[in-house]
Amino acid sequence: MNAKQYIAARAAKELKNGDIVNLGIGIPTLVADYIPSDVHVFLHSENGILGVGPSPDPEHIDPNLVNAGKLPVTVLEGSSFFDSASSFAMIRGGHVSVSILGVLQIDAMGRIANWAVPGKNVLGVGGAMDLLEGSKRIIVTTLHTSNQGVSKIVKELTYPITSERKVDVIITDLAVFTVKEDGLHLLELSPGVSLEEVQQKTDAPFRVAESFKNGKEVMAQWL
Amino acid sequence: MNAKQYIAARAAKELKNGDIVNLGIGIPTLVADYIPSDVHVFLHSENGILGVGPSPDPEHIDPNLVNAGKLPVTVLEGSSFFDSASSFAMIRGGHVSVSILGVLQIDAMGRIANWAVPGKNVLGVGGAMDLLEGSKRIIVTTLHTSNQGVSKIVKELTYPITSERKVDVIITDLAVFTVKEDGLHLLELSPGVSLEEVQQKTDAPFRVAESFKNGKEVMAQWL
Amino acid sequence: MFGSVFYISQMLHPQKSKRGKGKKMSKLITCEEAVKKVTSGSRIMVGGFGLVGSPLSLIAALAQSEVKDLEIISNNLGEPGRGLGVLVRQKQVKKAIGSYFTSNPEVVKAFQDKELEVELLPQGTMSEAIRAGGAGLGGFYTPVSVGTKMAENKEERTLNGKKYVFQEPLKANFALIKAKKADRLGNLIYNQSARNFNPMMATAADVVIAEVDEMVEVGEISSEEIVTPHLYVDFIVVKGGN
Amino acid sequence: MFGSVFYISQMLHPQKSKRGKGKKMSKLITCEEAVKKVTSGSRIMVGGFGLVGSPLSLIAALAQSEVKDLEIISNNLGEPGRGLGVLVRQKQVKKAIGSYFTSNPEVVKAFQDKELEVELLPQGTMSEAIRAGGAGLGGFYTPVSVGTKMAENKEERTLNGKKYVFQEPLKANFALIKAKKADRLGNLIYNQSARNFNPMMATAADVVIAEVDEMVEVGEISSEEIVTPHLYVDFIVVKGGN
Repeated sequence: MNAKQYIAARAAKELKNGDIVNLGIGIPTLVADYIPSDVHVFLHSENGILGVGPSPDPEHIDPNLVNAGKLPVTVLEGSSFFDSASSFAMIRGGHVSVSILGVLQIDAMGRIANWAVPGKNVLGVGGAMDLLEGSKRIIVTTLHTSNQGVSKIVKELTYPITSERKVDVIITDLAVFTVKEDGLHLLELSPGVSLEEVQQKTDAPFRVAESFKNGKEVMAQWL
Repeated sequence: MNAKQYIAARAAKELKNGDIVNLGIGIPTLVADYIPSDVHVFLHSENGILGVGPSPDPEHIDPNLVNAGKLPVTVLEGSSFFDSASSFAMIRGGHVSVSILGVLQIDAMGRIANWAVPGKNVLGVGGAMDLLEGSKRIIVTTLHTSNQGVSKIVKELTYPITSERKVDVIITDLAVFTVKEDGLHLLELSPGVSLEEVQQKTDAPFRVAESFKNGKEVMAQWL
Repeated sequence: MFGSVFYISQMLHPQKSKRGKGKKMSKLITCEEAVKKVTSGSRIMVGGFGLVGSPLSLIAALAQSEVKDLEIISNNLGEPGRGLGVLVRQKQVKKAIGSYFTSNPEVVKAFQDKELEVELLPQGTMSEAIRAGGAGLGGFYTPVSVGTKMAENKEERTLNGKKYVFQEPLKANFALIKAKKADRLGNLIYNQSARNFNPMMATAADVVIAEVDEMVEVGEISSEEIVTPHLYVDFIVVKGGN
Repeated sequence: MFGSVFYISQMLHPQKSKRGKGKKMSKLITCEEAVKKVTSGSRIMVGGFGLVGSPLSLIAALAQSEVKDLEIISNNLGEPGRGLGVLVRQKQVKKAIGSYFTSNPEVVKAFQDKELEVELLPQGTMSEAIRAGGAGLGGFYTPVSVGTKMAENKEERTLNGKKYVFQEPLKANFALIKAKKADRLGNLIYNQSARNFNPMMATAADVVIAEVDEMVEVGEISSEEIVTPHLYVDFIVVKGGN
């Protein structure tokens, strides 16, 4: 299991029976593979599907059936199709239980940047702002640092903000944080990761939650 | 043919092939019976039907199929059902070609009152304002005077106004008016009606249209 | 493997969860159970255009209950002694928001006797306000009612040369709606002109209870014909069911 | 008698009118005829999420035509040399309004070269603005994009303690949409996720041209399953049809 797969598996543990779940592109897409077999969720795709199923075999691809990443999908029994206005009415109206999103940066208050890069022309926003604004719960999945080792959890965003709304949970390869009124609270270390390593690789200040679990305790949960 | 039937028949002559038509309660409902056999229109009902058909025989009444007057109807081939928000989106968005409405009063500028009576509690408005605001064309059908002989076409409304929007055509048992920037223009007299009678029974000032037709000329058109 | 993104046979025969998270997902309850969820003082949307598309079994159960001081959002208030008219007669309704109450003379009388508050909206403004409530909007501008009594206490604004009035969204604690069929997940289809306000109301309340003529298996309503996706429906009662 | 409120056999075999008003009501035309209606400088809504649900035959016909200076409202601008990407490559597009253009590098280049103006909207705001355009609204308040670059030139307003931004409706001269089936009246149904922006665009343009995979007789699409009622559709072309 690589770092991204670990993040996806950990995020999957956040899902509850009956949740309506929207998965972003990247690590979030992997989450579908790790949902526990006794937890039944419904995948929403903002281009107008409730009840997305697994990817089709190459010979069963239907060009009229894609997810929000424009990749071919299938649908499960009980699924429904609707237009984009209805789909975003669902999202904005708070009818999606959980969105799992990728990010470029997270600030000390739990606000994120995930749609544009400074200095580049802004020619795409898609549904990022809608999902972040409207979903009941937001889980962010990301590698803790960039390829260059730069922390993605920063004091202040240097990338354009996606929404003033704070996310609820941040899951990285190194740690899990919850976001409260006063900022980030470290909830868990990943197995084999020390508090010092997380402190060193996290630019933003954070508190250690009362219910904090170290890597060993987290490992025990996986077994 | 009584006065109301005459008005309905005259209003029906205003309809064109392909028109999407909403018929109000009262005289407007009668219009359906007089649409020329070579003019094909589609009846819209604001409770969510496009393609209303004739009233059913008593033994074929379906309790789930009523028009905006809550009377049992049928639907024709090619009809569709939609929710109230979609139905009023159609109306407000200008997708209904013609609404034929009853009125309580019409003023000298062609504005109407048709939803409330002064001094009474206002406990109902329904779709009157939506239809008047949104329909591309508004035809008003009414008896020229009340049972007490009081003109329904008045200098100024004493009943609460339904919309600032002026109607397009006024059809009474005595005459037909069109509404222009500068007010009412008398277009036709009904067979057997004199200009003097209309002048006497119309409180609001009006002009005589250039294309004015007297009762004899109108009679010829019916034959 | 694709995790267990909803797989139908599992849901219909829920297994005991290894981690205690599993719960039976059936939304089917009785009218009695449904009505027990409603507390006095609640704001309730009730579907229907007159009695057509109105959840009559749920309303009958409400009439059997002790709940009162209700704020009802519905196009009409039934007829004397029928549909919502029963709740009016039993003085269970404190306030009504809708478009046309004149058809029930008992509503007119209750209003005159100051037993019932009334807030009137043009029918299109009302249906759009409910949609806006369900769609998470802060309000909208409609040209309907500009310059009339209905706009007296509303903000007027000129946009691109045309006058509009501002309308706030409508939301509620409960929505009692009527559909033709539900599948076991809660996907709904309606019956002809009985659709009316029901699909919007399904989106705009904290708890949505759908009364249906018939409950069918998942898959019997096709993905393309579903009007209300199941995520909007919390509970289902079968018409006349106890 | 019920007058001749639309009676299907009459429409399919239109009679000569006694009063000269009768006209053949068929909406079926060729792609070539459809595109001839579009003039340079027009504002055109084009359905589709990427290429899915995009009216590719109509776009191909546009690419064969001389029209230019188009203002396109569409979620994306196709891919390089595919769908709307062809119109971009041929410099027929002056301005694009949509939510995600990054997937076509030629759009990025045209923007950098100042050959193409771009107006970006969050996807939900865009789809809602199109719906508002078709529904005759003056605009609406959405919480989406508050405090971001996307809201920089927009009115912000606090309503019931929450911040919103104002969004104007979107309308167009033409809508080119894609559906699965049309009946001869113009009633439409769509194909799975190819529905996307098409139903809203059908409501928000002066002239609506629907490209369909198949044309069927009236009655073959049931009244309950129709997604776009025929009053929204002016012309129909059959995919690949000339």
